[in-house]
Amino acid sequence: MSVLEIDDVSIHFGGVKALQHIALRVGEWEIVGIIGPNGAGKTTLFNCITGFYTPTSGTVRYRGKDISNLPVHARTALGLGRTFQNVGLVKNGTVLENLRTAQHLQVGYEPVSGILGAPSTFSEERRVTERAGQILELMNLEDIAHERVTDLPYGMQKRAEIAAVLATDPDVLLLDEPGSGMGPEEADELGDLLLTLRKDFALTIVMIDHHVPLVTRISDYVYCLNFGEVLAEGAPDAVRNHPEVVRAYLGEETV
Amino acid sequence: MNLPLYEQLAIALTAGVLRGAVYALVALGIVLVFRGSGVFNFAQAEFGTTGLFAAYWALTVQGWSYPVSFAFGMAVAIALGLLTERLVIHPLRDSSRVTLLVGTAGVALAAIGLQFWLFNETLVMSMPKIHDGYFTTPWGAIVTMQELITLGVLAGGAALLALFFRSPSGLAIQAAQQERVASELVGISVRRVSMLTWGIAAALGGLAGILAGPYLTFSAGFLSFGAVGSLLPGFMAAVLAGMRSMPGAVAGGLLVGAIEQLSSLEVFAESIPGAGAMILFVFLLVVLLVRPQGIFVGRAVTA
Amino acid sequence: MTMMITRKFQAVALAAAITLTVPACGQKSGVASQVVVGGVPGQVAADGSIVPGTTAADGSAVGVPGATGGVTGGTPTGGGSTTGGGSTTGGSKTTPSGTGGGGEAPPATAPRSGGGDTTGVTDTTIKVGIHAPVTGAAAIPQQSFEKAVGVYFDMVNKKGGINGRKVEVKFEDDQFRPDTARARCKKFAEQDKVFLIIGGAGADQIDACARYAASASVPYLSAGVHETRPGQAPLSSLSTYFALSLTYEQQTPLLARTYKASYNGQKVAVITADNDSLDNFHGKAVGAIKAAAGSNLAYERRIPKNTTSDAPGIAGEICRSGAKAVVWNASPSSLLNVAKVLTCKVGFIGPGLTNGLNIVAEVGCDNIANARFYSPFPGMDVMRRNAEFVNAYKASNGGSAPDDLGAAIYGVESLVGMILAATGKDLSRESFMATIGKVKQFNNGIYPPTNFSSRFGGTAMHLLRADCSKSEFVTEKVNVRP
Amino acid sequence: MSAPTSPSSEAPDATLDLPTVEEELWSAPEDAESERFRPSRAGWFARGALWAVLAWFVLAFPVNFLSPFTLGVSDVSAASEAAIFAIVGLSLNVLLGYAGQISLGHQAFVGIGAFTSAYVVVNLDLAFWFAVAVASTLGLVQAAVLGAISLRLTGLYFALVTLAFGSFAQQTIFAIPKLTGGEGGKEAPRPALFDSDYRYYFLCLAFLAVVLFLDWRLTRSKAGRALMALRENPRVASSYGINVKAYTLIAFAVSGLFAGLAGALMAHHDEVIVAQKFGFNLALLFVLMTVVGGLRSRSGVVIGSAFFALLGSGHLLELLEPLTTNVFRFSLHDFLTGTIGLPIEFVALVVGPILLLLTITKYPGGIGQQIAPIREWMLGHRFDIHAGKVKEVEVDDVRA
Repeated sequence: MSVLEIDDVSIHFGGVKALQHIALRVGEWEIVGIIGPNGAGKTTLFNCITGFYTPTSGTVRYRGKDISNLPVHARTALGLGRTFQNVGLVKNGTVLENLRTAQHLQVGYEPVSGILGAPSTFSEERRVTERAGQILELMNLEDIAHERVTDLPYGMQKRAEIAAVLATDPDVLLLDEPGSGMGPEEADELGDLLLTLRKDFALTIVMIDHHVPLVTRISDYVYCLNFGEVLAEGAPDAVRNHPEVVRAYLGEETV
Repeated sequence: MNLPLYEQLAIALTAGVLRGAVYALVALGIVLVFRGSGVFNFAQAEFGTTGLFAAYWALTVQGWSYPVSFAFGMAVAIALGLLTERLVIHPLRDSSRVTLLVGTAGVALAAIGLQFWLFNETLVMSMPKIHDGYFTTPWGAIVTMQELITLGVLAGGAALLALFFRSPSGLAIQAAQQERVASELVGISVRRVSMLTWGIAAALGGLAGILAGPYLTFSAGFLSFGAVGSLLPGFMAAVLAGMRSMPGAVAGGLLVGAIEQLSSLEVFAESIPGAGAMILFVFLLVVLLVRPQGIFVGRAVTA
Repeated sequence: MTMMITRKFQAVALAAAITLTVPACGQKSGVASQVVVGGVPGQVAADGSIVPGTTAADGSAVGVPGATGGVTGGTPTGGGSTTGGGSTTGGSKTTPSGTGGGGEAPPATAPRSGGGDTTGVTDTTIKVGIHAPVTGAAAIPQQSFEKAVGVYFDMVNKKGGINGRKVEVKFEDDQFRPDTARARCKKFAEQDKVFLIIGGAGADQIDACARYAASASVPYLSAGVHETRPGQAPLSSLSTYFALSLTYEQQTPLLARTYKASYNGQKVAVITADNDSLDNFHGKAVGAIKAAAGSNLAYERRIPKNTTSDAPGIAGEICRSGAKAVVWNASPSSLLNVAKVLTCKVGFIGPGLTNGLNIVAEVGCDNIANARFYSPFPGMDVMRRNAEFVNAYKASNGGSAPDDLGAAIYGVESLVGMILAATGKDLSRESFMATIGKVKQFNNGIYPPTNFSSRFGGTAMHLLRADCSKSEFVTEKVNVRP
Repeated sequence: MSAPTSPSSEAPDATLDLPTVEEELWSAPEDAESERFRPSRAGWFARGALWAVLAWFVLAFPVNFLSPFTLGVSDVSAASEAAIFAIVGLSLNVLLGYAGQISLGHQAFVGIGAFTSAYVVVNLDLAFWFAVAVASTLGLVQAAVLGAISLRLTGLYFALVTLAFGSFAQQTIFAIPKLTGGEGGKEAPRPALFDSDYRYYFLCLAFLAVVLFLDWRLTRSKAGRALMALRENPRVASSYGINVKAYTLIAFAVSGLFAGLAGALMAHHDEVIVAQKFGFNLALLFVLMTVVGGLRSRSGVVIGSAFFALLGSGHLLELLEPLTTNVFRFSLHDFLTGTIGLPIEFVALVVGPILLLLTITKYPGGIGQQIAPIREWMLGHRFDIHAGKVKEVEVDDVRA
C-alpha cells in the first residue's frame, strides 16, 4: 500500500494558484523524486505534506490516515521527517545539540519531570546524547559534533541536517534539495548515502532536487511539476525524456 | 444623582471623543513610526510628556510667553524624537523588533527618570490653559475650550499629514518605508526619511502632551500612564488602524476614548474601581482575537 | 537621608556642646525663661495638665488657648533637674486614672524606678525617630521636611536638652507608602533603637507604622488620622499609639458646623477617598452633614485616592448636583485635579493635615478659593508671630524663613518634648506612656490642647481658610472644639 | 498556515535576538570534551578561595559574620529584596530569554502573587507555606491563560496585551479593598520561625536556590531545548516534532510560577503589601534588570536583578560609601545628591535606562557576558578573557 497519498491537492494564496489538483503516491521503501523548474510548487507541495500549509482543497493521507489537518509536529510524530531548502537547523547551536533537540519525541520523560530534575531524566539525557553520537558516527560527522552549525561549510550543514532529521526517527524522509551546492562527485556520494540510509533505516524517501542525474539515478519514480501542476510522472528515464519536461527545462541548467 | 442612562451615555461619549483626540495624536505618531521603522514605539507618549515639561519650564520658570513656551516644548519633543532615532533606532536597525521595543521602552524610562530628577522639587505641576472658557452641551456634558482646541489641532494636523503624504516628498517617504533598498537605489536617503519620520512622530507626541497638559495637574510619566495615560489607548487606536492607516488612527483614537469613558457610567463607576482599565483590556483582547488586522484600515492597508 | 540628618545633628550637637562649655551665668534671662519649654518639665497641675510658659512674640490668640484649668509651666529653676522621677511618684501597677472613653487605656505597667524599657535612652541622650513622606505621591516639598525635622529638638538641645538628655533625631522618608513606612519604622526600632517614633504625615503610613510600633512596644505619636480600618484592630486598641490631635471621625461635627456657618441652606456634597480606613469617617461625615443639611445633601461619592483621569467626571457630577459646598477628605493631588476641572464655584471643607498646606493653596488657587480645612497647627499668619518657633527654625536652617510644614513638625516635636519633659529623669517607655495617661493635658501653644482620656488626645482643631490673595492658608479660628 | 491574515505576518521576527551568552545549554556535555583542561593545584586553591569569598558574601556577610563593618536590619531586608528580585528576573528571563516573548505586565503577575499570598494567610487563616504554594500556582495559571489567549498573536502584540493586563490589574484588581486593603495595604505576616529579617533572608535565598535549580534543569532538559529551538526558528522546531504552542505555554507557566512565588515572598518581606508598589515603572524596571543582567545567563540575571534592587533601595550606594570615601576620598552620595542633585530614590530610574540602552546597543550579553571569563574560570576552565564572546549570528528565516 502507499505510505503517502496526495489526492487532488490545491492551494491558493490570494489569487495565486500555487498548486492545482496534485495527485501523488509514494509506496513503502520507494525513493520518489520531484523535479521541476524554480517556482513550480515543489516546496509548496512539501509544505502541504508536512503541515506548514493547509491545502485549500484535497487530502494528504499517511498510511491510509487523513492527516490534512494535523499540525507539523504531529506529522513528525507519525514519521514524516523533512529537510529545508536552506538548511533547517538551529544554527546557533552545535550539531550535537541539534541532534539532541531533534530527538524530542523520543525523549522518555515528560517536560515537567525534566524541569523538576527527576533522577530518571539524567540517565535519559545520557541516552539521548549517546544516540546522537551514533547517528553522527554513521554519517561520519562525529568530528564536527561540537561545532556551531553556522561555522560549518554549506555542504556540511546539509549533511548535518540530514543527520538531525534521522534523529527524529522518521519513516518517510522528505528532502528539499539535499544536493544543492554540491559538485557531481559529492552528489554521487549523496546518492550512495541515501541508498544506504534507505536500507539501514527502512526509509521511504521523497526528494526535491535540481540534480536531474542524481534524481534519476536513485529514484524509483519521478514527478515533474510546473506551474503548480504535475507535468509528467513515471519512471525516471521516461520523465527525463518527456518532451514537456524537456521544454519546461529548456534554457534551464540541467546539471 | 441619577441621570437617565441615555444622558449618561451622551455625556460619556462627549468626554470620550474629547479625550480621544489626545489618543489619536499619540496613535498617529505610533502608526507613522511603525510604518517607517517597524517599531512599536513605547516612547511615543513620553515625547509628549517631555515636551510638556519643557513648555512648563519655559512658561513658569523662565517666564516666556505662552506661544514661545509652546514652541520650545515642541522643539524639545522633536529633539528627543531625533535623538531616539540617532542613538537607539539607527544602531539597532538590524535587530529584531522586540529588541527595538525594549530600546524604546528604555527611552521612555529614561525620559521619566529625567522628569523625576529635574522636577523633583516642583511637586504639583499645573500648566495653564490656552483658553479658560468652557460651555455645557444641551445634554449636560461640559466641554472646555482647551479640549476643543486639541480636537481642532488633531483635525488640522491630520489634514496636513494627509496633504504632506500626497506631496512628492511624502510619496518618497512612503516609498522608502516600503522598499528600503529600492529607495536607496533611486536616490532617496532612507536615513533622512527615518529622521523625518521620527521627527514628525515626536512632534505629534509633543502636541498631545502640551495640549493635554492643562487638562489636569501633571507629573512624570503624565502621558504614558499618568493623569492622561495615552500610551495604551494610543496603541489600541493604532491596532484598530491596522498599524498602518493614518485616518484609521484618528478614528481609532476617538473610538478608544469613547469606549474608555463608558467606565463613567454609573453601572461601572459605582461597582468596579478603575473600570476604564478593565474595559480597555477586554476591548484590546477582543480586537486582537477577532480582528487583528484592524478595523479602520481603509485603503492604506498594504500586503 | 538618615546620614544627612545625623551629620546635621552631629554638627548641632557640637555647637551645643561648645555653647554649654561657656559659663551659663552669661546667659540672658530671656534665654533662661525659654529653657522652661524643654529644659525642665512643667509642673504637673492638680488637674493633670501641663502648659509651657507663653513664648509667643505677641499675645496672639494661640498663645494660651482657652485651656480649662491649664496651669502655666513651672518657673525657671536653672539648668538642673529637680523633679527627676516626679512622674513616677505613685507609680504602681494600677492603670493611670482618667482613661476610658473610646479606647483602651495606656499600658498598665507603670514604671518602677530605674526599671522599664529604656531602649533609646541613655544618661545623656534620647533617640527619637520621625518618618514622613519626602518623596512619592505626597504633595509635600522635600526641602520643607528636611528643614523642619529636628528644629525644636535642636533648640532644646542647645539649652541643655530634656532633663539633661539631648534628643537625637533620626529621620526617614517613607515615600508616602505604607510598606516603606513600616520598613522604616522597623529600622527605627530594630536598628537605630529609638525610644519613640513620631509620624509626620500621611494617614496610611501612620496606620502602618503605628501597628508595627505596637507590635514592637515602641511608643508612637502622630497627628490624629482615622480611627478604624475594616478587618483590622482599631487604632485605639494599639498599646503604644497616641493621636495628638482630633481624629477624622472626631472632626465630623466640626465639618457639619462649618457647613452650617458658611453654607447653610445650600446644597452640599461629601467626597471621600475610597480608602477602607475612611469608611468609618465617610459614614459619620454623611450622617453629620445629613443631620445639618437634610435634603440639601446632594451628592456623595468615594473617589480614588489619587484621582487623575477620573477627575473630569467627578467634577462634572459635583457641578451637576448643584452643590455649593463640598466636604472633602481625599488626597491633595485629587483635590487639585478635581478643582482644576471644576466648572462651578464650590467651597471645600475638610479635615486637612496635608490639604491645608500652603503648597496646595499655591497650586490650587483660585480654584480652591476659600477652602476651609481643619488643621492641628495654625496657619503661617499665626506661626510667623511665634518668635520662638521662627528663631529656632532660622537657627537650624541658616536663617531661612519657616514654612507651614516647619510649623507642623515643630508642633509635634514640641508636644512630644513636653511629654518627655513631664516624664522626668526616670525615663522609660512605660513611664513615658504612663505620663501621657496621667497628665492628660499638654498644651504647647501650637497644637490645640490635648486630653488623653483615650488614645485620641485631641480636643480641638484650628480652622484654616485658603486666602487666594495671599496664596496661602490663613487662620480663621483657633481651637475649635467639636 | 493559509492566507496570511494574522498580525504575525506583519511581525515575523518576534523573538529577541540579542546575541548573548547561553550558559550550558549549547555547550558540550562534559563526557564528550576531548582534552579537558585541568587546573593546577594552585589553580584549584585560587578557585576554591574565590568560591569561599562568594559564599561568605552571600551567606555570612549579611548576618555580620566576619564582616569588616556591621550591617543592620534594613540592609539584610534589602538583601532579601535583592534575592526576590533575582527570582523575578529569572521569571522574566524564561519568557524573554528562552521563549522570546516580552512581558510589559510582569508587575501584575508578581503583584497578584503577593496579594494572593497575603489573602490566604490573613483572610483564610492558612499557613504561610500553603499561601506561597497557592500564589505560585495562581501565577502559573494566570500566565498560562494569558499566554493561551496571546498565542494567537506574536511578540509585539503580546507586549500590548501584557501592558493592558498590567494596567487592568493595577487599576481594577488592585483597587478592590477587600483583596488588597486599599491604599493602606494588606498585612502579610511571616511565619513565626522566619519573623526575623535575618532568617527571612535565608528563606528567600533558599527559594532562589530552588528557582535556580528548576531553571537549570529546564535548560538542560527537553523543554529547554525545545524552547531554544522554537525561539530561534519555530519552523525547524516544529519539524523536530516540537509542539511550539505547547512549549511556549510551558514557558509562560514556568515564568508565571516564578513570578507568583516572588510575589508571595515580596508580600511577606514587606509585611504590609501595597498596590502602589506594582506600577508600570516596576514592569519596565523588571525588563531592564533582566536585559542588563544578560538574557539567558542565569548568573547575569541574578546579578543584574540584585544590582537594581539594591540600587533602587539606596543600599548599594550606602555600601559603596565607606569604600569611596576612604579609598578614593570621594563621596558618591554627596556627588549624586549634592553636586548633580539626583536624589538616591531616582538613581535607578536615571542610571537604569542608560545601562539598558548601552546594553542593547553595545554589550548585548549584559552582565552575564562581562563576567563570563570569571565564571568559566571558577567552574574549572582555563581563564579566557574572551569567554562568552560568542556572537549569535543573524538567522535568516528558513523558508518552508
